[in-house]
Amino acid sequence: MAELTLVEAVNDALHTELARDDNVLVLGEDVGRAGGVFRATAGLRDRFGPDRCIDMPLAEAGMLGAAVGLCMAGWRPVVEMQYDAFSYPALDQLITHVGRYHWRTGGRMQFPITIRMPYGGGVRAPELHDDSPETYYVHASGIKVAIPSTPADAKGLLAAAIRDPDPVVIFEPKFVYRTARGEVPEGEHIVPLGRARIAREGADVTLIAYGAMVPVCERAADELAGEASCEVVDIRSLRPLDEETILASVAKTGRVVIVHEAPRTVGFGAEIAAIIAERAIFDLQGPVLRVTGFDVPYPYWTIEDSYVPSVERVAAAVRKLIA
Amino acid sequence: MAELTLVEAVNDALHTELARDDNVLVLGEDVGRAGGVFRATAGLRDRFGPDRCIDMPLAEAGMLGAAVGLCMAGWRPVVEMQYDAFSYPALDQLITHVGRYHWRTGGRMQFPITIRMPYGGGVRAPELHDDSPETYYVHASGIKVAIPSTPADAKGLLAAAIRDPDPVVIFEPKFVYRTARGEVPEGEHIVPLGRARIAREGADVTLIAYGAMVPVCERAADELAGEASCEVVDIRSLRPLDEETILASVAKTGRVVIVHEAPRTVGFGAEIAAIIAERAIFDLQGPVLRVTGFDVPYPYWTIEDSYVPSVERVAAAVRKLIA
Amino acid sequence: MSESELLELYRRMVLLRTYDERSVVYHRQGRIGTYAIFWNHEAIQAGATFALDDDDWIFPSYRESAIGLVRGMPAETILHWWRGHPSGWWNPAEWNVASICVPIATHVPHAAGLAWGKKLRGESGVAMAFFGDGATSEGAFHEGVNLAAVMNAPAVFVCNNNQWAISTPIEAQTRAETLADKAAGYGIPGVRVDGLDVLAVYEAAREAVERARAGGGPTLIEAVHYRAAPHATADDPSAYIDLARVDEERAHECVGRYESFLRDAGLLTDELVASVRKDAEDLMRAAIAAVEAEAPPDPELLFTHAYVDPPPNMRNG
Amino acid sequence: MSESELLELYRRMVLLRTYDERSVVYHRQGRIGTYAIFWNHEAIQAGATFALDDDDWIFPSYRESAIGLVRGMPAETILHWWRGHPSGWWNPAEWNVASICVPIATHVPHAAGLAWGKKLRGESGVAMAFFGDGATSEGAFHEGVNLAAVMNAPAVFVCNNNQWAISTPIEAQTRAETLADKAAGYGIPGVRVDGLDVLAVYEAAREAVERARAGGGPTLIEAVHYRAAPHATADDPSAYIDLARVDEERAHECVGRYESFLRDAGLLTDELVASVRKDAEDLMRAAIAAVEAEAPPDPELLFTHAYVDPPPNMRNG
Ligand SMILES: Cc1ncc(C[n+]2csc(CCOP(=O)(O)OP(=O)(O)O)c2C)c(N)n1
Ligand SMILES: Cc1ncc(C[n+]2csc(CCOP(=O)(O)OP(=O)(O)O)c2C)c(N)n1
Ligand SMILES: [Mg+2]
Ligand SMILES: [Mg+2]
Repeated sequence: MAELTLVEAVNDALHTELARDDNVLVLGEDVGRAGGVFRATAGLRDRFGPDRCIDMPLAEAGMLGAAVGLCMAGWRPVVEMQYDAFSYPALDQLITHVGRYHWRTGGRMQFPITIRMPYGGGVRAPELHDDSPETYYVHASGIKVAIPSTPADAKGLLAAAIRDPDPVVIFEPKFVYRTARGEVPEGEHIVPLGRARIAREGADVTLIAYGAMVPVCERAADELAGEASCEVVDIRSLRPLDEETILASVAKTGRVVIVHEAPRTVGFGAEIAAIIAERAIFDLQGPVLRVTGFDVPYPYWTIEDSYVPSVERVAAAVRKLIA
Repeated sequence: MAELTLVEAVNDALHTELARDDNVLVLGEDVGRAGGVFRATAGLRDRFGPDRCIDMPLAEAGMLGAAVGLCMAGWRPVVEMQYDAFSYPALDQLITHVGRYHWRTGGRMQFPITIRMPYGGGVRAPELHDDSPETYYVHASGIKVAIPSTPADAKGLLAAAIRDPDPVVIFEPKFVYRTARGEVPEGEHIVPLGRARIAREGADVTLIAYGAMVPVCERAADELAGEASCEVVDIRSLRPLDEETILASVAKTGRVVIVHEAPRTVGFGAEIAAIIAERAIFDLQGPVLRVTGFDVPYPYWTIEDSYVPSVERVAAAVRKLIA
Repeated sequence: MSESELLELYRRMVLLRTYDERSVVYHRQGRIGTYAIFWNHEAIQAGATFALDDDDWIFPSYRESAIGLVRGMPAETILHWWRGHPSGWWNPAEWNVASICVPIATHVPHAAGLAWGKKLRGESGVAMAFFGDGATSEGAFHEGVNLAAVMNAPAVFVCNNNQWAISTPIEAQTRAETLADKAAGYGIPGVRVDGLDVLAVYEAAREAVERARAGGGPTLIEAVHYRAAPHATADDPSAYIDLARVDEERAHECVGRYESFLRDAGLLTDELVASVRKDAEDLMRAAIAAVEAEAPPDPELLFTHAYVDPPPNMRNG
Repeated sequence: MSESELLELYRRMVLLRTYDERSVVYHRQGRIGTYAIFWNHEAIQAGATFALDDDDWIFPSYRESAIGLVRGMPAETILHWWRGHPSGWWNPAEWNVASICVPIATHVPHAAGLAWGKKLRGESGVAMAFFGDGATSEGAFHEGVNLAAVMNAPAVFVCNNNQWAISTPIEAQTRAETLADKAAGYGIPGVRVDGLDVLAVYEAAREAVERARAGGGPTLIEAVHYRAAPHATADDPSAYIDLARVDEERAHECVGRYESFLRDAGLLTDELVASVRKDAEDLMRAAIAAVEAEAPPDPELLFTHAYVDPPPNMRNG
């Protein structure tokens, strides 16, 4: 075990998986010579050569489209999108091809593409460096999506994604890239897709979150210690989704607050709420609340702290439920 | 009043609005010389000239980006995307610019762009002519979205969109383009965004739908006539959303089935279910059910009828609720 | 080219022509859905692919739906595709023919990636992508060709310039004098050929493939002709096209032209023409019979191939 | 150019240089966020825009964040932008300067649309868009320039070829010999100029603007130089760039070069240099004071300008 930051754990996973499987290659803007703008790909080019860690021309759609062709040639490409909002030019390739090509071949060809990108706000950046685009990705059929909140999960989920036979998108919460620190198993380490994590046990209220909102929920749970015992569920994997862990927690507490940074309308919180409304309605002792980004453009950073769900907003929602 | 098909009503709205406001222009692929592949823009080029109804180069992102610039020059562009899935290349412009530019100017400049496109399945077409992409659009902040199910609404919502100061996306259900017929007011006709329509009154179960799923729900209501009295709510406008009409119906019936063609995960049904789970939980007498497309690629058309929600599937959901 | 090669090329053109003509009839009989007619595009498709080896890859658009025929793909597979039947979905690696690309130009980066990926592996294999004049306006075309050029990938980009994108004429698509001019912007050779002259297309493709194999990178080939049929069965061109011009174009169509050339060269007799046509017709007749005999698909196929390792709630709906 | 014009151009270069240098310091003081340094890009920005009238439009990328200064936009507005303060958001129509475009190349179609839209209205007005060498790989660049060309729109596309896209060198971006070569693919003139020679840039832009005004359509200008500063304050180029080469480039930077020219021409004295610099520094000092005096924004601004006519549930969160 080594103590690593979240972005170091990502780097560790890439080193481990490239060493393990000669078919894995990394491509993206500035991933090679510079080692990535967040240094997530540091050392890969030196270690594995410029043909395994490739600086691509500035063209996100072209890059993801090329990854489709690389799969046809037997590669397992790991594509970095430099920032959340700069992945949007590639949505067309994602929706029309990446998610459908396996199906289109009658299941005869696999497209084990991993797309990873830093996402989310709070880092005092210019506009379009702060988006939480998971809805666009998880709505696309044929795609899997995972979002770690801890360094160990960042390594394990990325490794699982790289080995997965289907296309997987990993969103890495850049707000905690360097502040989330923790023990990370050395060498090969896999966290299977599709299993939620109980980040904290509790009895009265279930807080459901992923990415940088997990520590926010944990802090809210701390703050509420005298008032309510909060269980924090870290979803980790949005597709496949571990509905059973969510439902078991709701069955226990009867009260739910779902937290994410993305805008509320058809954010992933809507899906979780809908699943609860379908499968756990008689367990509920109160409304299913969502604490989310607002349905407005992500703001300039002097007021971003009023946009991103805060400990206060989460705690207020819990207090509403237990009042 | 004239009896028109849905696509004729779209054409009528365009003729009326171009005649009314010299600043409105129509652009798209094959909208001019050919009058649109569904003839939605028929007659516009002859009547208003090739500078008001423009055949664009084959570039959806460029087209929508150009529309942003056209707004800066004082135009109100109406952009046709030829088919649902062919709008995806333009998602980047939509998310990064169309929905944010007004905000970016501190509210000083308006971007009254209308995007319209045929959407949805059931028409026996090759792949990628059948998608229901509303989630991608309604999740994008700064954007409004409306979906008519009747000819009169197709005209009125499109006219409202064209006159709206914000960017609005209109999805036109191509499955009923020529089969939905109805009285359409002649001349200027507006259906304001943000008001749902009670397509049919009922007491026992609320069916919530939009687009081509509204007639499916109506037929399901017919079929269930002896078993349950179904209220059918036609959402019409996804943003702004008429939450009050939904909640009033749920308060009355206590039972809800939400129906859409799009894949289930973070489909718009999730948002409606989440709103109900938050605001109407104590009105509910059963789970909130969704009847939707599956989380798989839209299939080849020989089996598409098993994908698109059918009268049978809707009826089965209702029967589950009233059992 | 040897005599037998010249005749094999002819055989392929006739096969494609026969497929196309029979498909239009089959569509009129209501047995397949909308169909993208490629009548008079046969010289481009047969000529360009004739320069390939079997381990080279073909990336077709809907306009080249039947191009697998030149590799021996069963015609019923392609008929099934247009019929919306799952038997129309094939394994690209079986034929080295990618799936038919319906959205415009988005397969160009796939071809770039495949070619580059083969090169990275040290494997031989050229990727040849087909697309239309309209496709050159799309960002995907630009990004794909640029990427292939930068990676020095063994790719050949064949633009079928039929001068129309549905109803949009080439003048509304580009201001460039030729589409081959676009090659300069990627630092690769651009060649313009007569798209109705199968030997000219073949020659341009042969050079491009040779260059690609020799490590010289991609080539852009513009094959010029004029769309002499509707865009697709659903299209009525009378609203936008000069039908007299179309008739003129049809008069010097490419299969007949090559036929005359072969006859003049003494390579083709009436008997041979008849037998080649008959073979093609027999093949199509058998294919249609096979299609008609195929059982309707099981709706379970909605789910079967969505994922290799499907998420449990995929079936919820 | 008249003497006063030559001096005005100098004044603008110094203003831009001063803005840039003061911003880097201001960033180091922790008063603004990440900042995209444009040191030694002043000749391109001042030179190209000098060819414009006030009713022509400028479409900047982040690299031209301060280009509004040439139109008299207050420096504090731009400082506010980099500070993430809403006072940094301006009305494009007030200055005919579009908002700073953060994503690469996506403003190219905006410029095309504005230029075309002006033309459709019969109004005068040229659109000039700035972007980098990396931007030419994006589909948005391609689609925007093609569209402007087809519409014969009065647009000028200025590519700041500083030979790097963050850490990616131009050879990894394109195989074309020059970026100006891309113009042929759009059927428009392409011009390559020394991006450190402000008069050469101006001359190329003047010709392009004249052509655009005369109905001759768009031009692509490639202004070549070499990035002599980090990509942005957050960037450490030592990992990927040859710092000796950078030092060399810094030695013949563009403001000093123009200064020498003006001195040689007898147009510039030490006093004038000092006064121009002082004016620029005063302006920056005042701007920084204004920024420091500005109240922090009201969080209510989250909602204020999201929509003209906001949906009722926008505030739910
Ligand atoms: C991205 C995308 N946009 C629009 C369409 C609809 N569409 C189908 S074919 C076509 C015209 C294509 O013209 P061209 O590239 O010249 O090829 P051709 O059909 O002439 O062979 C269009 C606009 C599409 N399939 N994909
Ligand atoms: C669509 C998109 N992808 C990636 C980025 C991240 N990014 C910011 S600047 C930059 C390099 C741009 O290089 P170039 O176009 O040469 O302009 P320069 O910065 O050199 O002026 C990149 C990749 C972005 N802003 N937008
Ligand atoms: Mg064409
Ligand atoms: Mg650059």
